[in-house]
Amino acid sequence: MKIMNMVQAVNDALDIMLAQDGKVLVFGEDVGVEGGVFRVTEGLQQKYGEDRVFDTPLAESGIVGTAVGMAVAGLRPVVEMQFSGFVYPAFNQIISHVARMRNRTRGRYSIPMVIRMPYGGFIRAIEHHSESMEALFVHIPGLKVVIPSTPYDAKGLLVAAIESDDPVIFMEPKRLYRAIKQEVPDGKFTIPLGKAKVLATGEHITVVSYGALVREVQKAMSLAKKTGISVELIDLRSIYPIDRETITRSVQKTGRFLSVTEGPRTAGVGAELMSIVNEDAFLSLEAPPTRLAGFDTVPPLAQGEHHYHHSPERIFYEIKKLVEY
Amino acid sequence: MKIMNMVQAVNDALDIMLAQDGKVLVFGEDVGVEGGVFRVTEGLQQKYGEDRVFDTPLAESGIVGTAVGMAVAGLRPVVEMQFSGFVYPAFNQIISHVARMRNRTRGRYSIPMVIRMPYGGFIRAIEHHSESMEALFVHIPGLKVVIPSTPYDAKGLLVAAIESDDPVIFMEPKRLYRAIKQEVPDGKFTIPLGKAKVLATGEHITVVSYGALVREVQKAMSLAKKTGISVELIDLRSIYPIDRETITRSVQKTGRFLSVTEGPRTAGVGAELMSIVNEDAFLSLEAPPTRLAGFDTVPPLAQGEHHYHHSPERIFYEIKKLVEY
Amino acid sequence: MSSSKTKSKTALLEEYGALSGKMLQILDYEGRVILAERLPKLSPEEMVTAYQNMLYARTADQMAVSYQRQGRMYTYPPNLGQEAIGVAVGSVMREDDWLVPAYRELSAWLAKGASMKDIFLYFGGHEDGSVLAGAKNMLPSAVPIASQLPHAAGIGYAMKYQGKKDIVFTFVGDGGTSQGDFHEALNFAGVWRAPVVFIIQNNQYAISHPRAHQTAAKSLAVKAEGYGIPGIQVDGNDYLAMVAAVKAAAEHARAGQGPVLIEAVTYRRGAHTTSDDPGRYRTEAEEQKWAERDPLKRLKGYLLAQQLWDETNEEPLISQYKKEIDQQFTEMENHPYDFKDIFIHHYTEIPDDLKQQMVAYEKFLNWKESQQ
Amino acid sequence: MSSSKTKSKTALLEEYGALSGKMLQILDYEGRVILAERLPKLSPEEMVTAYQNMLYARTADQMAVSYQRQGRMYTYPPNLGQEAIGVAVGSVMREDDWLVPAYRELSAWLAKGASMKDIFLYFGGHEDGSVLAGAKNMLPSAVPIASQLPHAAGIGYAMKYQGKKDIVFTFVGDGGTSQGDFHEALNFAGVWRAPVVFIIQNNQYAISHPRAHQTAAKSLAVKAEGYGIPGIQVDGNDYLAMVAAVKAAAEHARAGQGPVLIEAVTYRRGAHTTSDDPGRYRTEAEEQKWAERDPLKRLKGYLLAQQLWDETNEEPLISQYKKEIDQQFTEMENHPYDFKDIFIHHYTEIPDDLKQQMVAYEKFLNWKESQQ
Ligand SMILES: Cc1ncc(C[n+]2csc(CCOP(=O)(O)OP(=O)(O)O)c2C)c(N)n1
Ligand SMILES: Cc1ncc(C[n+]2csc(CCOP(=O)(O)OP(=O)(O)O)c2C)c(N)n1
Ligand SMILES: [Mg+2]
Ligand SMILES: [Mg+2]
Repeated sequence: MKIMNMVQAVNDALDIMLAQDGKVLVFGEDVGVEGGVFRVTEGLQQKYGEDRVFDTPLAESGIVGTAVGMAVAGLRPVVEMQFSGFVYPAFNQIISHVARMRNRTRGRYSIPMVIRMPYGGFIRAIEHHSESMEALFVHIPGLKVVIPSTPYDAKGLLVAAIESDDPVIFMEPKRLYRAIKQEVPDGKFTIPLGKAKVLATGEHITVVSYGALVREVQKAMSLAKKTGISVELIDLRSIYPIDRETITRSVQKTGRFLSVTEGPRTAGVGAELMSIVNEDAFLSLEAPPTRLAGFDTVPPLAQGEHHYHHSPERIFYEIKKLVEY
Repeated sequence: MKIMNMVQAVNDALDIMLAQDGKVLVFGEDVGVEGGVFRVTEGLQQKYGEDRVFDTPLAESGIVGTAVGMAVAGLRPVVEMQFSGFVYPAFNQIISHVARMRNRTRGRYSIPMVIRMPYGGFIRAIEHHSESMEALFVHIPGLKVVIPSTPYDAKGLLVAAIESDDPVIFMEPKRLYRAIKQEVPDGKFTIPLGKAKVLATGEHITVVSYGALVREVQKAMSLAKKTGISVELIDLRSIYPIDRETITRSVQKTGRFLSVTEGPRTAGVGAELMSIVNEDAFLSLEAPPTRLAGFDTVPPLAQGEHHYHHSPERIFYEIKKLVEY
Repeated sequence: MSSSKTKSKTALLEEYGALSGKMLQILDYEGRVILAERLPKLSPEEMVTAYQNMLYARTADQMAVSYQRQGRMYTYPPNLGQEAIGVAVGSVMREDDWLVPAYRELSAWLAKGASMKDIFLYFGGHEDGSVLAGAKNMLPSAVPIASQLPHAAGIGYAMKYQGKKDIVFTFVGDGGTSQGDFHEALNFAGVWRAPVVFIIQNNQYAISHPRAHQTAAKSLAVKAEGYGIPGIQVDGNDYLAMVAAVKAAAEHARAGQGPVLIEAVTYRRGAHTTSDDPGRYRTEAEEQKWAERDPLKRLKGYLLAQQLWDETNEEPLISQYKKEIDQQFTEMENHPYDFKDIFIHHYTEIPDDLKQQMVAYEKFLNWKESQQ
Repeated sequence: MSSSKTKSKTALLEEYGALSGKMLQILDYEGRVILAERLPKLSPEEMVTAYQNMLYARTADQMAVSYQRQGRMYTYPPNLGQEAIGVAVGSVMREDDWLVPAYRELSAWLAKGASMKDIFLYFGGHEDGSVLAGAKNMLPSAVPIASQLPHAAGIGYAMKYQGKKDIVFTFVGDGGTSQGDFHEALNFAGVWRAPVVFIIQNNQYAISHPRAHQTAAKSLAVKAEGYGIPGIQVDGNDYLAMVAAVKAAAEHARAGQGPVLIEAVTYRRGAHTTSDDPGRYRTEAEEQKWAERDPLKRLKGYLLAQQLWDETNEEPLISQYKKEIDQQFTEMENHPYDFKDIFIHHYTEIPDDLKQQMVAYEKFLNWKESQQ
């Protein structure tokens, strides 16, 4: 076991999969010599060569589109979008091909591709570097969407994503890249896609979150504990498919539900989670299922981002309101 | 007053706005000589000249991106995406510029642009011609999203969209293009953006829908009536901003809620509507707010589309289940 | 002709390079040889087969249009007048080579092993039409314009990476050259020296939009300069010129020298699709002009002059084709459809939530049946 | 030099056309004139002003980097070594012309009327930095690579449509030439003959990715061929060559002859941004080579030889600039921030739902305060 941050954990997962399977390729912008702008792919080009780990011309549609071709030809591309805010030029390839190839060819061609991208805010970045738009991908049939909240999860989930024959959008909370260190097992292990994890059992309210906000919810839980509120915390891990069962079971027990997510509120993941709770646990509800989501705004630049990002206090405030409902 | 179908009504709105305001331009693929593949822009190039109504090279990002420039320079571009399934190459321009320019320049540059596109299925079309992905736009801060359900609404809403200083995604249910005829007033009139319309008052359940499905809900209401169920039907008209007040008031009265929408279910507009109902009318609910949405699949080709599209029977079935809950 | 008199294929790409301002033409509009030194080495059988393939494609194409008119099939994009291009590619393409089509290359699909049944299934509204089980290394139609080109570049990379000698043939229209994906695909392929032959079918129109307004570039072939790869403009209605160019390009690609861009100058003699009315945007005189340059007419002219073809063969052959094709159409009409197919192919394993949607829908179907 | 000896500007675009294989250079690395016939007609004052503008830009740039290092400002993309390009554009650009920047044209922004305070605001995390109230007809930075180019084409169309004589200057990096939006923008502009001068700052790198791997094209200027527009490669570290090229391009555009593509060959002497470490991907020897080609050094060499500049002016001037710039930085640091600004600028009128979000957030802030 090594102590790793999320950058190292992702690197380790890529390393293991590159070593294990000659079909795995890693490419994107600055992932080679540079080792990625966040150093996530550091050392991999030296180790696996320029035909397996390489930089492309600066064009996201080209990156994803050529990866579709490689996948069809039997390879397993793991591509990087330098920031999730720059995935949009590739949107047509993702929605029209990555997500559809398997269905339209009735399984003849699957697309075992992973599209990795750092996402989310609170790193005092420039425009387009702080977005959390996972809901766009969650809404597209044919994709899986995965977001880890710890180095351990990042490694296990990424290995599973690379092994998946379905395309996976793998979003890495860049705010956590170097913020948490943790023991991560050596060698290969996987965490199943589509399963949530109950991080804390509790009685009064179910909180569902993922990515960088999990930590903030945990801090809010300390505040809640002081007022006698016991929170059940679920880390979604996979945003599609969503593990309805784990959520439902919990809400049936607690009767209260709060989702804590970063992206814009309207038609966001929080809305989906509220809907699931309604569908599967309506009769258990003692308060309206509630979402704490990002504002329906562009994330503000550095000076304003502390307003946009949910502080432990804000999360606690919502928990309290719900428990007191 | 003339009897018009939706194609004619949209054409009339464009005609009026082109006549009234020299800043209005209409362009896209095949909108000139051809008059649009659905003939929506028929005759406009002859009437207003090739510098105001024109065809571009085949490139959606180019169309939307150049329209951003024109808008910044004081014009009011009304661009057409030939089908909503082909808007994705323009996604980066839409999310990164169209939706943001006003906020990032704190109002210095607004983007008074309309992006029209036929959307939705049940016309036995080829791949990529049947999608209903409005939720993607609804989730993007900075856009308005409008969908008419009648020729009258199409005209009034489109005029309002063109007059709006905010960018509007204007999605036209192509299944209705020639399916309904209606009296439409001559000359200019507007229907306010952001307001829903109560199409029928009822007691037992609130149904919210928009676009081509409104008609199907109306058919379902006849079935419901036979069994003594009285439905309150709301046509959303604007999918963003959503008229929460009208929805809430209705659900507070009926205690039951069903949304009927065409696009994929997960994180779709139905989820947003359910969330709104939870937030604003939780204590009035006598049954779980419910969504009848499209499957989380690519819309099937012609042979299967009757399974994907909600029939009046399917809508009635959901209404009945809810009323009997 | 003696082979010593024919010039080398690679030299062809130079002599007719994108900046030369020349269009490669071997047959005139009547099928007379006007450039003997560039005549591809083809056996009489190969010539005849090529003509028959063009004839088959044309027959199938016309039948597809008429099935659509009868309401037995949905929208279809005719290939009429562009048959030489696909057949030429088909004659050079090997079994293990890849074909990455747009949607207007009937003749090339057939060469790759797609059946008319597959094609009818697709345009008849069956997803099964994209399986193309008989066509090795072929992708289904790509409807979003130019989006297939990056796939071709990626497959090209994969061939190189896997140490294979197979190459990729991919198609795009004149309109498609304006899309960002065209640019990105050619640029990636250029940087990677990927073995891809990009074929632009410049049929003069993107629906109603004429080539002249699509780009201010002098030719579409010249766009190759921007990617540092060879480009060549060819008379796409001249089967022999097309074969010469495709052979040269394939040789270049297979030899590891990277991609080639071919602009095949042709004309869409039919409508854009069966929903389109070309009368709105082009003249009969123009259509007539291009009818005179028809690729079948020209190759037949050549074959007749070489006494390789007997006109009286043609009718019976067409009848035979029609029977075969109609048979395949009937198979399509009897093809089963299972609503569960809507749900089960998106993922290797159906997600619970989606399964619940399927189950709920089936429940509704049962309820509906119970109501009758 | 007498004006009769200088050749016509439009002819320049031909002589140094994209296919000529030539790069326009007027000064050598020491600032000696090597192409007198192409010397732009500039008064001594203009020359001196240009040098001072370059000096100002460089001073400001270096201060920005150092504020960032002190933790007083966020990530910043240095302009070091590329100052001649923006200053040359600035000298040709008129007040009503449009500037559509990428994010690395400090010197051009200043010329358009942006203040260092604006720029510090932007890189200091204030949206207010994109208002640029003093800069007429200038768009804010565009971060998504190449996405600004279609805007420039659209503004160009608008100028033509409105019957204005104003033209558009727009910037992109070498990396940006690979994006689909580059292709689409140049193609639209070409078809429309829109008055746009597209300037590629080929600074040899897209972050770590060298120009040679960005495209297999011989030059970036050659890409103009694909759009049927003039392209020209210029030594971007040679202020006089840049002025000559930009003048010729502007004249071409203003005369209604359509867009021009200029490849300005330069070098990013600093890091990509303050978060970047160029040591990972390039050698000191290479950096040294380019330091010797520095644009300030070269123009100064010329000015000194012409006795237009007195070296002893420089220190006091820089001190004065520093004071001014620091003053603007302090203004930035004192700039207010109101959280309501997050909500109220997205739409002309704030939607109810969004207003509720603002209200709810304010309620929370009040509650939080009440807890203390
Ligand atoms: C991205 C995208 N935009 C628009 C369309 C609609 N459309 C279908 S075919 C076509 C014209 C294509 O012209 P061209 O590339 O010349 O090919 P051709 O049809 O002439 O073979 C258009 C605009 C589409 N399919 N995809
Ligand atoms: C669409 C998009 N993809 C990726 C990025 C991340 N990124 C920022 S700058 C840059 C390199 C740009 O290189 P170049 O165009 O040469 O401009 P330079 O920075 O050298 O001035 C990259 C990849 C981005 N901003 N936008
Ligand atoms: Mg065409
Ligand atoms: Mg660069």
